[in-house]
This record gives sequence, structure tokens and C-alpha cells, in this order.
Amino acid sequence: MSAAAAIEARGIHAYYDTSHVLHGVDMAVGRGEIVSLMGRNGMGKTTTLRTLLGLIRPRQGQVLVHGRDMTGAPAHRVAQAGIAMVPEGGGIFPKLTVHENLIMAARPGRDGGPGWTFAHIVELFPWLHERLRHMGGNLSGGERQMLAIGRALMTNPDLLMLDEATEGLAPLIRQEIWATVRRLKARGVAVLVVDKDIETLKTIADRCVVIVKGRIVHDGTPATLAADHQMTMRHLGI
Amino acid sequence: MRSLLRTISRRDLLRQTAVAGLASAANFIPAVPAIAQKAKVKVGLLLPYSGTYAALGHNITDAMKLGLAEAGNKLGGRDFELVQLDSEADPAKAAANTNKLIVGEKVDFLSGPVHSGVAMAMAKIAREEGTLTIVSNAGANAVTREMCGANIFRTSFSNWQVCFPMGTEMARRGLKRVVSVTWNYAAGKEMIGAFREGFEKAGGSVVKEILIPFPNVEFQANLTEIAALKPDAVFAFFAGAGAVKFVKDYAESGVKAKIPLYGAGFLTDGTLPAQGAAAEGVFTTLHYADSLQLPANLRFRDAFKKATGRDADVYAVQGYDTAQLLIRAMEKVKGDTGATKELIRAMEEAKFDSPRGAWRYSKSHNPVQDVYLREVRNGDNAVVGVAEKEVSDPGTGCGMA
Amino acid sequence: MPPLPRSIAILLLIAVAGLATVPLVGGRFHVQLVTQIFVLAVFAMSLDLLVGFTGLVSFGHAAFYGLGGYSLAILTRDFGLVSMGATLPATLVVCGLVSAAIGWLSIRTSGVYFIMITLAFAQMIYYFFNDARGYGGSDGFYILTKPRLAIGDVTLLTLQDRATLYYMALVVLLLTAAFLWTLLRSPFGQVITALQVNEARTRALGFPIDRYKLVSFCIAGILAGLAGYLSAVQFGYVNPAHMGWRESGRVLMVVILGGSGTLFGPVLGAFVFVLLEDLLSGLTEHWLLLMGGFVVAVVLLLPKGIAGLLLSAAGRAAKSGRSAETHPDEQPSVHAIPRGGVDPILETVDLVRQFAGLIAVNRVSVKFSAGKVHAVIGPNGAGKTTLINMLSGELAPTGGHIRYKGRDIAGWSPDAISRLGIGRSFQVTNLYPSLSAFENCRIAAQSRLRSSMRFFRPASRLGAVADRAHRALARCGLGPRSQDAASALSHGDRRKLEIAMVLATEPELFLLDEPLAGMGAQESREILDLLRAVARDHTLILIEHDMDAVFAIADTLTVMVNGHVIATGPVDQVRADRAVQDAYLGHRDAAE
Amino acid sequence: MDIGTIAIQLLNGLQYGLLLFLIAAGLTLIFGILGVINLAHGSFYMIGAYLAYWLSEKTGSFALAIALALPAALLLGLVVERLAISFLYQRDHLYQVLLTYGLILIFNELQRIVWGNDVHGVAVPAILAGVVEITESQSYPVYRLFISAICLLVAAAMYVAIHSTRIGMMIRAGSSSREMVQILGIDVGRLFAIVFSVGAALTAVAGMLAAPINSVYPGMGENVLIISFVVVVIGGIGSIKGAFIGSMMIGLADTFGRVMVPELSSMVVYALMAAVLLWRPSGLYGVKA
Repeated sequence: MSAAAAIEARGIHAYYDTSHVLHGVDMAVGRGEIVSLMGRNGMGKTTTLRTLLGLIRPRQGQVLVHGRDMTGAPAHRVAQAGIAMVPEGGGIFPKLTVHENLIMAARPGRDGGPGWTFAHIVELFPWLHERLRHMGGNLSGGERQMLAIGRALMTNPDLLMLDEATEGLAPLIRQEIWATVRRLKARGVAVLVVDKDIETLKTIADRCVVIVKGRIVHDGTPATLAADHQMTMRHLGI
Repeated sequence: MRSLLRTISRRDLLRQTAVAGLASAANFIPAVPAIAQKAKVKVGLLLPYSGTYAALGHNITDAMKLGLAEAGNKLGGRDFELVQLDSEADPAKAAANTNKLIVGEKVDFLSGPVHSGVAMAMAKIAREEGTLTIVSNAGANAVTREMCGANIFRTSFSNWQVCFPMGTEMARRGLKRVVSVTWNYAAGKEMIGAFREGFEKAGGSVVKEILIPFPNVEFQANLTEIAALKPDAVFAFFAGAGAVKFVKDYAESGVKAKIPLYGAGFLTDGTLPAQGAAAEGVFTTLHYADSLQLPANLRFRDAFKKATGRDADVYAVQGYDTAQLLIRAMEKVKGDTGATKELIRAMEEAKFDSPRGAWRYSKSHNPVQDVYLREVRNGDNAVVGVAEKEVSDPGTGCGMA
Repeated sequence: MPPLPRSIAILLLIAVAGLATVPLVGGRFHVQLVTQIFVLAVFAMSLDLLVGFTGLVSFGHAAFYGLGGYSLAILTRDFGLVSMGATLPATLVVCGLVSAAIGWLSIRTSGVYFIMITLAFAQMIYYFFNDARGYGGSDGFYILTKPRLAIGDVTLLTLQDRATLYYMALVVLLLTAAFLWTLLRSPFGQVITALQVNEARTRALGFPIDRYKLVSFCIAGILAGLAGYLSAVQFGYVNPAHMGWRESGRVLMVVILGGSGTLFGPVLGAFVFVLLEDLLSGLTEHWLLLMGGFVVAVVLLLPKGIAGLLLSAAGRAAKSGRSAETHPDEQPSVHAIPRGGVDPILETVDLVRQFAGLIAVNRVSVKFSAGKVHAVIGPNGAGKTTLINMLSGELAPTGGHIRYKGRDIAGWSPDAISRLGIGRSFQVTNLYPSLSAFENCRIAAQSRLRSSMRFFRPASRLGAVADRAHRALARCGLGPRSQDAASALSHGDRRKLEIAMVLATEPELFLLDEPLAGMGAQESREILDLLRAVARDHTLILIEHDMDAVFAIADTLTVMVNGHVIATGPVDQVRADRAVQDAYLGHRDAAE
Repeated sequence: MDIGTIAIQLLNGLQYGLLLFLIAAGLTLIFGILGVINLAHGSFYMIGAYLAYWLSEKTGSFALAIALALPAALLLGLVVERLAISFLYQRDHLYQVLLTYGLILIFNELQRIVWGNDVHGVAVPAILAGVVEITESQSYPVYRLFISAICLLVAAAMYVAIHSTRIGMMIRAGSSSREMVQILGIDVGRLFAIVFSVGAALTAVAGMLAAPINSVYPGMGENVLIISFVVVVIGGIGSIKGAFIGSMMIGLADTFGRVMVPELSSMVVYALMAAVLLWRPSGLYGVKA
């Protein structure tokens, strides 16, 4: 799969100052695939995403984007190679309007094909239409998360990474986010998602990767994860 | 600290203290004691070598060097050394810097500074320490009035001295209502104060004294005010960049076409190239002018140009005269810097031809000098007369006067 | 403030001993120069109290330094005072009063604005003396008679003598260091250090932080005045330039260069700065170029100043020196807190909060009974956090009332509300990361003292406070981790520590903003158990998204949508409410 | 004061304010977006003035001098950003103050080494040299009107650039979260370098424009440094609009302060700043700190 993988980590070790957070993580997300990265708090999920994107430089190991070695490349280069991320909370720019939040990020995709445009995003989230002049800082949590996803899509990524995709959101909003993820898959965008809603993740993910103390302990389909009841109990705390 | 003391045994402590004492002694052993007669004479210069006044500091220093070189680079037959210290024109550092020269470097003579605030601190410490001091620019009246001392001399001017005659002169010219303008600092206030004294004594009246925050160079508001007051003339004191800016603004705002500009000499001294045509026709008074046709001046200007490649100015003259004074006094005592009384007398009695004219001192150790009336013509401070001959600062409050 | 590594303490002691011998072995100039350095060191330490320990970067500190000198000069000239016994206290009082006035106005601002407002006041004082004719203007003026210390007719010492002045300056330096050292370990010192790390948290714990900042500002101003007094005595000359922004900048350089937040750093900084100026200015006319290069190099190469360099060197030498402290006994005794007799303990009436055009909380009237667990739920943007922020005082209501035990507390400051007995935890964990878990709780417990304006006794000797902190930690199961830095704790433990801190303030009413946010299932269960235990003797109001948790723990439920309360009452009743199901719980119940 | 004089004083105040705005705009941009307190800002003003003087001496044309000095100033800003400022983005304000203070010393000395200690004047270009007669006693220099026009033009251009261009959006976004901008695939390092360089160049332009009316002299940067900080703080850090209002306020307060309360004039601007901060602790248009 590695040649075709949108992103791949090979044995990455990462640190925060002196504390060793990732201990040789191997994982990959194929084209158009939905992968769920699971694990309890403090196990290294966010660190994995940040290392993949180049926000943290691994001390060992490699990060490959579309098969090309991009270890140590700055985050904007990785992003330009087709990787988008929505951090926890969305990272909406509070002093920009909704419209500005979207268009400031716009960039054609790598293959130059007919990608996501402003019109597409508004079509995906129709409520945006009425809020275009509102400031990012005045949106509700759910609106921010959707805007953040829309903004990430404006960069026409091959892979979208969602950190804590539905954290702190009301149930109805959560459902809308998950519906969006399904729609993205239908349009060929790969998604790497971190969330605590394990039940939903099992139904939409192609693969589930479980990380424990900076090591991957499980990498397989939702079915195999469901079968391994002990794993679920021990490492996901269910 | 409590826990710390417990952890060190008393013996250790004693040993360490002893070592520390030695170490610090090694650091602070003073320079090899000078054998008074054989060692070089030390002349300390506290002048600005950086910042806004650096040009003044350099001209004073270079002219002193020129004067000393002309005398064979000896002071009373002895070799000498100039110890230059950058005053940064900062009164906050002045006391410490003076101290460094007098106590640290043990200079035999002290000279400088440009800034009045620095001069005040310098004079204070010089008086306490008794070091022979020659003030080579700062014009603070107090230096040769309340703060005067037997060991303190000035080769420049007092602020009163250069401005009082202009008051008389302007009244003589039939001007009645005048606005004066300067920066709000001590030198500025002394200058316009002296001008007012002279002007009002001669029957004129100062309509308004405008004080501008130092060192602000935004004058437009005050020029508008001046235009609205419509005085017969304006008397201004600024120096350096402020002088350039004021004179240019005065011309460019159109006020100059209607109201003539007078000032203390510093308004147009050393600043004419930068002021250009804006300065043409400005009248000033000063104890010197570049174009003085005196043999001593012509010779000096020529030598200075050769030595430095720059044109001499009033600051250079003051530096040059400082050197003359030193040379003459040291010759009198044959290089014995310990003969303070004789040195002082020699300085008081020194007579020579300065580039500015004949040299002599007043009782309070301020030069008695002619104050020239100059007009800017073709980029030069042309001498158009003497505003007052042999002006002597009254030396009010000085015990020696 | 962490204790000094032994090696550095020994070095400093040696240095002091060495310095004491300077007048005996050194030349007159060195005596003068080192006196100057001592004075600058006192001045720099006073600024370090603000910059390094209180988190207030003042760019106008020289105003007090200059004022110290001017007070002495004016007292000597205009009042004929030459006795140190009169001039010194008077000078310190003047500096104290002026710094109180400036501080009172300045502490309303923060960050860069604080830097600039202190500069503004200092410039005004500077111009006052610069423009004033009576005090010598820009030329400055003299102190012609130096102060003496006399009893009756016997002159004990006169500062005219250089060696006397030297020792006086050394003694002042040591006393200042000792005073600040004591101060920083006192309850007061603990509070200012805490507020530097986390201002909002410190306020929420019940400390009136503005008062602490002001006192710190005054102490610093008085010490700067003391330095200015000595400096004026040394040279007998004062000038407005001593209070200008360049001097303020210069002393700030000394502090940063030496290493702020260390006390001894600024002293080293003073030595390095003065000696370096002395050395470089003799080398070349363009010495300021070298000075500039040096300053730039320090910033790029020595990120924590000279003191930082020494500390890390000492740290490497004696890495195992610390952390061997024993854990105090843990006795999970539940301390009884009387249940409030008033019912409802807390009540809001028509509470409104508006943000520029948006009404976040709209006429909310809810009653909270004592001893119960109340949950506030609602979709994002419903106004829950705004509501809690008004209850805890972080936000002032635009309208309406909040009654706590019958008293209207709407618009009270967070610290006043905290002292009434309302504690709160934050949505995002909000601790003092560099302090240990125990110290975090100790600060919290200290807030229940009548006042922490105690300056001399070490905070560590406040037995009752320490006990309370230990009890709170033990109760939250953090006893074994009490000595670990808060930043080293796991996410779940940090949340527990947050709860322990609030417990240490012994509140009656406990506000919790999403205590389970970001928790895994196991951690959620632990926190939930803890909350259940806490609920036995506290009234709880919590915001939470985790419905299972809410249903498991809450007695009553309030549902908010778009700033309105759409339902409130016992859990079962609200759950059954049609409107609530439609608006919020919606499909979730259907799916179950 | 008669009406005519008041009108002219108003003009003086606005003109002074506009020049201050040009200096303060760069400062607030660097301050608000890069989060760097740049004490060396005044040095760019000084360097701009010296470049204008030096190049107009060499080329004989003020316009040509500006045309050459502008790219030089941009380049200098870029070099300073890369070599020094870029190391400061994540650091505490204290270290920014210290490092940029060091830069002031370095720039001042370099100026002395390259251009010496003398005060220089720059001639006003001939076509702008005249005065406009306003009343029979009052007239106004054309060049000052010209400067005001340029400053207004720059202010308008900045407003458009910040509010309506994509790069303006990126800059505003970068001021709230540097990392998030990077995540979106934008090279923040380059973006920040551009901002710094433009901010420095704006200040240099102010120095160039002021050179003919101001003299050019050592240490001139420090004189504008404090006052431009005052402007930025009054307006609220990072707000271009605030810087504009702030500089107008300072320009007018300074102008009228001198004429109406001469004995307090040196304190007027500081008193104004203190008053504004007591009323609004984060400046007029600042985001709450």
C-alpha cells in the first residue's frame, strides 16, 4: 500500500522537550480511505497528527507524503503536498469573517483537477450562506468546526486530518459532522480522524488504528477491533 | 540562606573567604603608582564621542591635539597622554565618568564637556577633588558663578555672555517687540534670559518666551504662533540638529520673509551647510566667527584643515585655547603638576592671541572676550561688527569675583 | 522561588566576602566603582521584584530612583536636614506614596500597555523636574552636605567617607537581598509569584490580585528610591536624566541580562554591565557597537541571562540534589463543611449578558438548592459558560441579579465571590504548571487566610494551610503525587488537581465547567466518583456534555438553548420534557 | 487666537499626526502581527533619512533617491528580520526589548561609521519648494501639504491591503494564530518576513519624506521611537485604524498643547496616553489583553 498511501509514518519517534512521546509509530492512510486513530488521552494521538504534518520534527523515522520523503519538512510544505488538518477546536480566525476564513486558504489541488471551490463549500454547509459576513469569533462551536472543515477543503487536500472532530459538540451537530465525513469519502478525500465517539467511528472507518503510550497496538478493520474485546476494554477504556 | 550556612563548615568558610580576599585583591590592585615627575602628564577629556554631540567632541579633541602638537607634544617638558572618555552627553552618567577620570585614571588635568548637565556634575566633583579643570564648551552660567572654584576654568563662554549683547544690539537696531524661542532646558533658558535682560535694559520688550520640549524638533505649531503674534523680530537659541531644523522651518513656513530672525551664534554655527539658503540673512552673536580676519585665526584654521581635513569651528577654537592654556601654565611651572597654586596663577595670568582675539580671564575664570555680530552671507557667518567689546560675565555669586 | 543550588550559593557567599575586603585592598576608584555597582544592584533587584516575580514589566522604574535622589536633595537644601535618620525615612515615604499613586493607576492595564503607562508617568515626573526652575532644571542640582547618622551630638557615621558609604551600600545590598528572599517565601511572595504564572486562576482562588500587585509595585518603588538615595549621596548630584526612560531601559537591561526572576541574577547583571561598560568604553570610540553586539549575543545565546547559564551549569553538576523530599502522611479525612441552611443557596433573577449585539444569556432565572448537584446542559453557544462566568464573577452581568444566600453578588469581582465560598474549576485545565501539586493546593488554601499580606514568615510554616492542602490532595487521590510538578501530571490527574485546589479553598458551592471534557472513559469514571464524593458535603453546579455522566450524578437539570432556560427541575422530569427532547436530546434518546 | 490661526494650527496638528502615522503604522503592524516589540523601529526612520540624504547627494535628485532608497530599506528590513527578529517570535517580550535595544546601539554606531557625526540638510525638490499664502501673516509650505497627501495615500493603501486582499487576510489570520496559518499551507516565515520588511520600509519612507523638513542627524531615530510607541498604545496594539486615530490625537494634542499650555507642553502627550489607558486599558481599538 505504501506507494499509494496519501501519508505514511515509518517508525517515528517524537519528543516534547525531553519526554519521549512516540516510540516508533508505523501507520499509513491510503487514498480515499477513512482511518480512525484511537487511544486514551495522552497516548500520542495528537502528537502523531502533528508529526505527520511536520509541526513536530521526529527524532527518528520518516514521514512520506504520496511516497515522497518529507521528514522534517516545514508544515506548510506538507500542507501544500495535499495534507490538511483541522486541529481540536477548529482553529478558526476570530477576527476574520466567515467568508475571509474560507477564501484566505483557497489553493488549487495537486492534480489541478476541478477541486473544491467556494460554491462547493457553501453547498456542503448551506447555513454558511447567511453567515458570510459574521466574524469567526462569533460562531458557535459546531459552526466553527464545520467552517474549519470547509476551510481545510478550500486547500483541496487529498487527506484531511480531524483532531477531536466532535469534542464538546452537541449530539445533533455530531451527527452532521459524521455525515460530512462520509460525504468526503464519497468524493475521494481520505480522512484520518481522532475522536472519542468510538461507536460511530466503527461504522464509518475503513480501518481503526489504536495507539497506546506512543506505540501502535492495533491496525485493522473495525470488525477485527470489535472482535478483540479485550483490546477495546484495555486500551480504549470502554 | 539558613540551610546554606549549615552545610558549610566554619573552617571551609574561613578558607574560602581568605581565597576570595586574595582573588579580589588581585583584581583590584591599582595601576603601578606614578612617579610624579617622570611619568606622563595625564589629561582627561570627558566629551561626547557618540550620539548627537559627537561632532563637537571630536572637533574639540582634534584642535587640542593640534595645539599640543604645535608645542612639540610636550607639556612643560614632559610627555603627556590624553585620556578620552565618552560622556555620551548623559548627565546620568556624568558623575561616575568624572570620577573615573579623576580617581580612577588619576588625571592631572580634566577637560570637557559639551553638555551643561554633565558640566554641573563634573564641576562638583572637580571642586571636591581639587583637580585642575578646564571647561571647554558647556556654557552653564553657574560654572563660573555659584559653582566657581580656584581650580575651575572655562575656555568657552557663559550662556549669559553670548546673548546679553544681542539684546542691546537688537534694541539699537530699533526693534521693539520680540518673541524669543528655545528648548525648555537649562541652557536655553539661560540664553533667552540673558537676551531679555539686555533687550529690556535697552528699552525693548519681549512679547513672549516660547519654550519647546527638549529635544523635540517639531516647530510648526510655534511658527504659526509666531506669525500670529507679528513681532518685530525673533530671537532663537537652538543647537545642532534643532538649529538646522528650526532655521529651515522658519524659512520654509514663510515667516522669515516677514519677520527677521536673530539668535545666539550656535543657531548658525557648524550647521550652515545643512541649512543652506534658509539661513541667509540670519543675525547672530558669538564670541567667534569662522571668517574673523585675525592672523591667529587664519593660521589656526589653515593648520586645522591640514591636520583633520575638516573646517575649524567655534568648538575647535575652544579646544585649541584649552591646549594653549595648558601649555602656558605647564611651561610656567616647568612641568611640576604638583605646584597647583602656581599653575592656577599661570592660567589666570595667561595672555595670548586666540583665534577669537586677545585672551584674558575674568576673576571668576571666565574669558573676557569680544562678542561679534554676524550675518549669514553666502553660506558664511560674516562678521558685520562687534556687538559688544570685552564682555565679561558678571560672575554673580562667585566668591572670587 | 526554587532554592539556590548549593554551588551557586557558595560562590555568592565567597563573592560577598571578597567584596567586603575591597576598601582594605582596592584603590579609591575601585571603592567608588563597586559602590556604584552595589547601588545599581539594589535598583535592579527592586525591578526584578516587579519583572521577574510579579510579572509587571515597568519601563518607568527610574522615576522612583530619581525621586529618591531628588527627595534627599530637596530635604537637604530646602529643609536643612542632614541627619540620615530624618532624610532616609522621609525619602522612602515619598517614594512609597508616589509609587502607590502611580501603581494604583497603572495596574489596571497589563502587558505592553503596562510597560507604556509606567513610561508615561515616569516621563511626566521627568519633565516636571526638567522644566522646573526651582530644582535646577536640566542642569540638575547639588547635595552639598551629605547625610550623617548621629545620636544626640555623637556622629556615628558620615556618608562623606567613601569607605563608610561603601559598606553602607554593601549592607543595603545584602539587606535588600535578604528582605526580598524572605518576602518571596512569605505568603505574600507566594501570591505574587502565583499571579505571575496564572493571573486568572489566582483571582478565582479568591486573591484580590490588584492589591497584591500594588503592594509589590510600592515595595519595588521604595527600594528603587533607596538605591536613588544612595546614588545621590555618592556623587552629591541629582539630574532629571536619572529618571529618564534611558535609565529605566538601562536597569531593565541589567535585570534581563543578569537573569530575571532569580534575585542574584540582577546583581550579577549589575557587575557585568558596569564592568563591561568600563572595559569597552576604553577600547574604541565605537564601543557602543561592541556593546550592542554583546547584548544581541546574550539574547540569542543565553536565553535566561547570566543567572540562567549558572543555574543550568549548577544543575548539571548536581542533578540528583533535589526531589528527595518525603511525602507527608496522607490521611484522607473528610473535613466537615456545614451545609448551607439557606434555600435556595444561589438564585439568579432575570440575569442578562450581552456581547456586542449578541445576547448570550437572556433573562435567566434559576434557583439552586443547597446540598444538591445541579447540571446545566445545552447545545454549544447556549450560554452555559457565560452563565457560570457570571456566577463566579469572571463576567459582569449586563442586567439582573445573582443572590447568594440572599445577598446580591451580581458584578462582584471573582476574588470576592471566591472568598464568599463559591469555588470554580475551569473548562480548560487552569493550574500553575511550574509548581508542584502540593504548592498548587497550598496557594489555594492560603487564600482562606484573612489576608496573605504577610511579608516575613515563610509560607511553608503555615501549618494549617499545609494541612488543608494535603487533605485536599489526599481526598482527590493525589497524595502520592503531591511533589510532582503540575505540568508533569497526566490529563486526568491535572483535572483532579484542579478540583483539589478548589476544595482547598473550602467552598460551600462548587462551580464546574465541563469537568469531563477531554477525558477517556476510565478517567471520566474516576472524576465522576470524585465528584460524587465531593457532592456529599458541597453544593455542585456543573456544565457537562456527557449525558450519561449528567444523568448519573445530577439531582436537578437546567436546559439552556440560545441564552434561554427552556426547562429546569428534577432530572427525570426534565428528561421527559417534550421541548427538551426536541431541542436538544433529540434523536439520541430515540436511538437508545 | 483668531479663526485663521486656529485653522492653521489644526493643519499643523494633522500634518504632524500624518507623519507620525506613517512611522506608527509600521510599528503597530510588527507589534500586532508578529508580536515583537521593536525598539529598533526608530533606527529605520533614521536610516531612511540618511539614505535620502546620501542618495540625493549622489544622484542630485530627491525623487531618484527615494526610488533607490525604498528597495534598499525593504531589503534591510528583510535582512534584519532573518538575522535577528525571526529568533524572537516565540520569546518573551523582555528579550525582544533587550535584543532590539542592542540593535539600536549597533545601528547608531554603523550610521556614525558610514555617514559621520554631522548634521545634514536635504533640499526640498524645486517643484515643491514654495509656500501657499493663507492670510496676510500666515503661509504654509507646499512640501508639507505634499507629505500629508502621501501619508493619506499610504494610509488608504494600507487599509485596502489589510482588509481586502488575500495577503491582508493571511496577515490578520497570522496575528491570531501563526500555527494555524501554517497548517493551511502558507509559509508563515515568509509572510512574517514580508510584514516586517514592509513595516520597516514604511518607517524608512517616513524618514525619507521627513528628511527635507527635518535635518538628518545622529540619534534622530530615538526621538521618534517613544512618541510612535505612544501613538501605537493609544490606538491599541495591532490596529491600523487605532494608529491613525492615535497619531491624529497626538498631533493635535502636541500642537495645541504647546500653544495653549506651554508650561505643561512636554507632558501633554504622556498625560493623554495615561488618560486613554485609564479609560481603556487596551487602547482605543485594542483587543482586550
